[in-house]
Amino acid sequence: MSMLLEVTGLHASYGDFRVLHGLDFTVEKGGISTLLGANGAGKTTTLRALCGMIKRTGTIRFEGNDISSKATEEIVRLGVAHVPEGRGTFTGLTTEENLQCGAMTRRSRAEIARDLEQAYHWFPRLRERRNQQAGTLSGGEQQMLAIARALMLRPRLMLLDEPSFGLAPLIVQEMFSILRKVNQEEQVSMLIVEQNAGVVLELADNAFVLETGGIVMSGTAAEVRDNETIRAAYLGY
Amino acid sequence: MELLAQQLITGIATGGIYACMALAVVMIYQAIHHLNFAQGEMAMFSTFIAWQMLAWGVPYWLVIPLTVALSFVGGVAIERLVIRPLGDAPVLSHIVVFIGLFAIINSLAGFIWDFTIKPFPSAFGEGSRFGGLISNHQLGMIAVTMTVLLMLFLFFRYTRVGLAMRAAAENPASARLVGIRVGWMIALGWGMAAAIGAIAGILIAPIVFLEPNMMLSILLYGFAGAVLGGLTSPIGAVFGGFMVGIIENLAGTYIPEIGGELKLPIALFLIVTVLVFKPTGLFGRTVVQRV
Amino acid sequence: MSVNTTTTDARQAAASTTATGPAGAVKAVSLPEPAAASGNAKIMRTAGIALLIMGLTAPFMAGNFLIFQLTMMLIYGIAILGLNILTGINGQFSLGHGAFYAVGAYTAAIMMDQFGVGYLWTLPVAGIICFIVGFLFGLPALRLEGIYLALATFALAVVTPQLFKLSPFEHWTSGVMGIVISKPEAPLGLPLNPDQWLYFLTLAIGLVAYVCARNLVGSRTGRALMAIRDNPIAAGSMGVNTALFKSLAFGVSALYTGVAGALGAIVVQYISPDSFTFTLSVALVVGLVVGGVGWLPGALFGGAFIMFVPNIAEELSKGLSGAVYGAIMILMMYAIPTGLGGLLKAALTALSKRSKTG
Amino acid sequence: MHIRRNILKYAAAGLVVSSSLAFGSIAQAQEMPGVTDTEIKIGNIAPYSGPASAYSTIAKTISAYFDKVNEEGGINGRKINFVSYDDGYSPPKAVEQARKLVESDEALLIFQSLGTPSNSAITKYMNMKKVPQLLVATGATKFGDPENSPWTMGWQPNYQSEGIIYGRWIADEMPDAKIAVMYQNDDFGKDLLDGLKTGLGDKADMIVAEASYEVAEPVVDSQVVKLKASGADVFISFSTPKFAAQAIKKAHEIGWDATQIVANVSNSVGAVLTPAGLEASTGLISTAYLKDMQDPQWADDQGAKEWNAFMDKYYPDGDKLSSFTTYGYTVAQTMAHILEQAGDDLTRENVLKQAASMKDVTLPLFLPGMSMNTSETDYFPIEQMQLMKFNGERWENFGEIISGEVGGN
Amino acid sequence: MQANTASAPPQLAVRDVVVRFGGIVALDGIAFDLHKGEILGLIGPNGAGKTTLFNCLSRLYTPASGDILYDGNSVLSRRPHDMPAIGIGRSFQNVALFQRMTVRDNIRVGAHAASRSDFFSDALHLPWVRRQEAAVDATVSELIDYLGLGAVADLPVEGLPFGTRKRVEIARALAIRPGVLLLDEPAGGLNHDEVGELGRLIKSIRDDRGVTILLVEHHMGLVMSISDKVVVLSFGRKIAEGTPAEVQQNPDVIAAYLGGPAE
Repeated sequence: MSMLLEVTGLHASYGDFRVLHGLDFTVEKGGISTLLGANGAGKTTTLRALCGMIKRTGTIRFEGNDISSKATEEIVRLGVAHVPEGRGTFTGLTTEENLQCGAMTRRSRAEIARDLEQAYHWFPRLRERRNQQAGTLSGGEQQMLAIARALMLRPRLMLLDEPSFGLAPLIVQEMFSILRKVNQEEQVSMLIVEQNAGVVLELADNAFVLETGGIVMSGTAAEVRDNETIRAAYLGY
Repeated sequence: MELLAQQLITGIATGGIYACMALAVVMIYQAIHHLNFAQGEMAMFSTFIAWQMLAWGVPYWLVIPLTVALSFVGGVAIERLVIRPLGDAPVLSHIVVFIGLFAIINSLAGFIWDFTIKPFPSAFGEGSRFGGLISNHQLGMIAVTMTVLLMLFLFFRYTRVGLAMRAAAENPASARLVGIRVGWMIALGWGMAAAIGAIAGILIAPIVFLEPNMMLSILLYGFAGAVLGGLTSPIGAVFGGFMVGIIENLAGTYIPEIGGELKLPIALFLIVTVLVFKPTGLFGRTVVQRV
Repeated sequence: MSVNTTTTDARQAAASTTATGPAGAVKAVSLPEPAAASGNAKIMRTAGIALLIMGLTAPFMAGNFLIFQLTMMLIYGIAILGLNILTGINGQFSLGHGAFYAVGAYTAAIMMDQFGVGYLWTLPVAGIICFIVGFLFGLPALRLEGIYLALATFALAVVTPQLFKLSPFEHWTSGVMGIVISKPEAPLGLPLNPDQWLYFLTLAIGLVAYVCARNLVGSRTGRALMAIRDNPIAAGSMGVNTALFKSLAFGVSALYTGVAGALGAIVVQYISPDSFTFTLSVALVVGLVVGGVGWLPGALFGGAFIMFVPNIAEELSKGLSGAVYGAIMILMMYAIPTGLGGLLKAALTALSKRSKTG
Repeated sequence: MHIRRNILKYAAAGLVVSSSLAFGSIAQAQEMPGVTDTEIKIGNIAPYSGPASAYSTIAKTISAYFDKVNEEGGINGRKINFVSYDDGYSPPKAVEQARKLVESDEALLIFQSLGTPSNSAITKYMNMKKVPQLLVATGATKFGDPENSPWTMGWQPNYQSEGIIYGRWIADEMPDAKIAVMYQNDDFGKDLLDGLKTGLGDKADMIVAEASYEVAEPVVDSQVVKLKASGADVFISFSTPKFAAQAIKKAHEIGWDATQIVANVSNSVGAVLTPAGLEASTGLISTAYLKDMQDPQWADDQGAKEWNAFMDKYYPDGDKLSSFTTYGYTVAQTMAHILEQAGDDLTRENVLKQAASMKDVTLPLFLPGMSMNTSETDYFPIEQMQLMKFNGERWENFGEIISGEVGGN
Repeated sequence: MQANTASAPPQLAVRDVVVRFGGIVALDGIAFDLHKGEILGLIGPNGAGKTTLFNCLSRLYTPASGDILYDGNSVLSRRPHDMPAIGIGRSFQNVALFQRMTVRDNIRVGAHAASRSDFFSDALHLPWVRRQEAAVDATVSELIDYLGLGAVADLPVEGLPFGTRKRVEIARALAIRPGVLLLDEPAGGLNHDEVGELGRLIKSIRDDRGVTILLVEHHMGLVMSISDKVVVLSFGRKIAEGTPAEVQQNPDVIAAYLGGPAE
């Protein structure tokens, strides 16, 4: 399989505080990878570094283009959608305006209108709330909105930061099944950071385990799931 | 009551000035969520540029678009050269920079063009209506303000760039994540604010006369109008501007003894009172957030 | 470590009330080692003592004009200290502190002019009156936040000079003509000229004001104020009566500024509505930011900035003094966006890091 | 020249003292402070920044005039070092600058400090220090009070006497008039209004309406409309140029055909009447003591020619439309005259004495027939004015040269 | 356990609470009891009204009808900042710490309600203030040790890892010396290991410090392992109440919340 994203020697720091020490990993085209690890291991930082939200060094190739020195908005324009922690909703805009923002980089109005319908198809709750201020949505609805907004970009790679945070189990199941469908039907690759290792390993093809800024294990999801030592030491279940 | 009618009309005419400025204030607020204290000075400087071109003999109808365009470029330039280097410095540091800009522009204008008041020709000619209570120019000014308001409304509501600007102002980080070039949106906001400021200046100068300090108090009234109407609402800002003009004139006329001396305080007091009951202004939208 | 050098960022404050994501705003912060903190405190203390010695000896070496300027610098410093309690510690903006300064000044002047009260007695009275005025203003201000509060206070700054002109009060205020005050002599036969005496008086009051402010910030009250600044809803849930504390912060802040105003009236020997236009309020904000929002000693440097830098600007160019002053302000913000306080904190952190490795 | 040195001073002061010994208390035993064999140091305080910065034109003109004096050899062989500081129209700053001029620069005197508030703030200090505060730039009556402030002297006709002149004229010429007054809510407007009432004497009830405005207001339309509604047929505006122009224009627009009076400070053809509209200005009444350089009747006047030559050579950036330039030019000539009179005895006492003993001094831009007179009990150099009427093109003087008679109190 | 809860009067009683936002009914007659020493898990889908109920308990919202009793007394007349004094402490869903204050100072603020002072005494640092500060510091130090925050005690909260900040928030809530502690999704953002640790901590808070706990949580592993009783909300109504085992079997709960058994 060809690689959509190739990362070599990724370093990143907050001020003087170094968080990532040379990560190497890849995401396959059409695949779902997950980044696991304890709190503070640097998972969120990795995602932020990938899309240029913090200073980083190293090589990041997306579809062959070096994006390691590009600004966030330019990386996004290449087809990388990041669903950040805390969802990053435009709380003062309506649900529909939020979705429109997601399609900001695209031209064709007809396609956008079609994708809007598609988004409402995936997440019917959002249609009910289309003219409501996004800030008034519940946590689960906001998470759906964030994912739907990311899909409006027609991304080839989605970075998802703890999509299950604060969501009820039923919703988590629902959302993960939508993610799987999206992955299969729309050929969107995904890199998911998740605390809920049990659930995400069901979904993912590959997994990387991060510890204090470095990758300690990588392999297929099944390998990671079945590796007792890793389970005990890093995933704790 | 004839006097009442007269003062109402005068209030509307004066309010038109404030509305015009309030609109510019709201524009910049939409773009950067700051109040730019140098806004009035920028408008004043633009007007001087227009005046200078007129003095050089450039035809009036060329001067106006030229000035607006130059101001737009100037606004973008200020953002790029002065504001951008600040990065994500705290709000108060931004305010200090605005104060600094205010001082620079005011001082420069006085240095270049002196402080003597200068007449500025109106696009709408001399003459007046309603027994002189509103000049043709003031009517024209109100019409232009309304037109600009409508255009802004349509721009923010129905264009993608307008939506992008709103998104960028509200949550820059998220805006980047949907591919909006936030830096340019902010620069665009400055440019538009400067251009609208230039229009405001050109409309206001024929009434109050052109001089470096002409915007000092108008900006305050513009703020007052914008706040009264709601900083998030261009319509509210225009309405607020008119209200401030009317309230001020009626208070000055009908409150005995101290009314005349306290025109401004009374107007400001009313505004603060409104804010206490409706903290986001009359038309402002409360952004509902969950705790 | 009570040296708090953080700055007020309304947007961030707003964000933190509504909570960010799981990792919050993962913001770049360098973490100072706890061990270094005590070393820094030592440096700070040494610097403070050196500054105090200079302050005590200055009037015997400087001419009266410079003493006068230094006195004014201290007075502005006290006013900025008051503003810092409100803005830096409690997180409420005020672009209108010139109004409280004016109330303090008028209180002192009217008491001396109309009632022949001794100047020393006017200071506490000015403080109390300003506390009440500030507290009362703080009540409606509770409903306002960020930019709306800034504008409301700005309106206060614009309106106050007009109120002092008002004809019904003219008997007391002398309207636009202002009040001339006599300069007090040094008491108890101290061998000081009036300028020196007023300098030492101001220095003493400034020191007391500073120590009180420091105590306040390091106490239960101060923590409550900072908690409100950082997260009002959480502060309320911890039992902090946010409304009361915010109003009180306004009152105390106004008290400081009012005492400064009273001192200013006595030192300048003249007040009029034109003495207290909104430019004074703006200057106080500039001083606050340059000194460092939330860093109490910054008030002194802020006072020095607004006292001396306009003069430097004037020396550089008379016609364009405003432009030069504005440019200096902007350059300052580039160089030290978080004020001198922020700079100092960064420097000390770097220093302690080096001493650790070296 | 003093500039660079002072930068260092402030840098030092900012870092708090220590180095202050270097420029601290230099011995004050000098007999003639501010004076050397080659130089006379004159201090000035003007608002180069802030809301009143329009007035800084005066100080700039004065400075240019002293350049001319120096180029022509100075005064009795001494060049004038004109040290002018900015107070931003703020009284506390004025005090600071006055102290700097007196204590640090050791100027001989302070000349043309501008504005009632700033001058009020420093008067007590100047008199305590016995430093002349000469020819202050304000018409407030309190600056001609030799009994209480012997070191402080005004120059221009004070506002109160100007008001009296209008009052008397109205009382005599139009005894049945109903008067409406718009005035600036500060010492200037109020002094004029007081004078008007004094001038009207027992006919003060002719004033049927008053309306004040603040300098901070953008427009005065509301006031004009309100005053018109009073039914008055005389409209007086005691206002500064911008507001006077607005009032003239507005009154014209609303068709108020009252007899209009504007204060002296706002009767410049170039800076007030032209912006307001010459047609609207026709029939205006005002007073003058200086020639208006935009007034065609002075086109061939010798004084005007000299002034034009001066402006072209020494103050080319200056705005010839502004009456502040003629004002500054003439007041600087007055100062030069006083210094010339003092000869080589340039003690503060003698300079003050010379200032207080001017006899029939006339200057080129004075209206014909006017002169300055002072004495130990008369600290108002210019007390004469002439009424005039605008004919749509230029001012026409009419009537006698009138003396206002406001004494020390 | 059922018998135990029935015998004593409840420490916290929620009685038919109704909350409306505009036309929307956010809470529709919610009622349940919380007895001393209990750990009660409150679960339900997002938007079910858990946080709304929480905000009623901490008096940020006022119910349209119904009552909330603490030790038999209504708390509805109290203001939010009175709640700590009554004995109710809380944590926040997304962590609401005082970002620019140190860990120690954050926890000290928790002791606000339990201490007294005024501007005047604080400004002068009067002796009684000093004595009180010493007492507060002792409490705070004990909590810092209890939660293992010693290494970061004097750092600003801003920039600390999320898990640490969660602990700080619990420490701050404990400084209130609450009778009842309301925890709003304490496990959110924690990994499996950390959740286990949290569970032990919560139990220890109940067992060693005698604090009654109301726990809103999505992490079923946590809720089911430590709760004595579970209340399930959905669309503003209580759809189930019982032991964890009972609730897990409840078909309504499975349909509305839990979904099918995890794959």
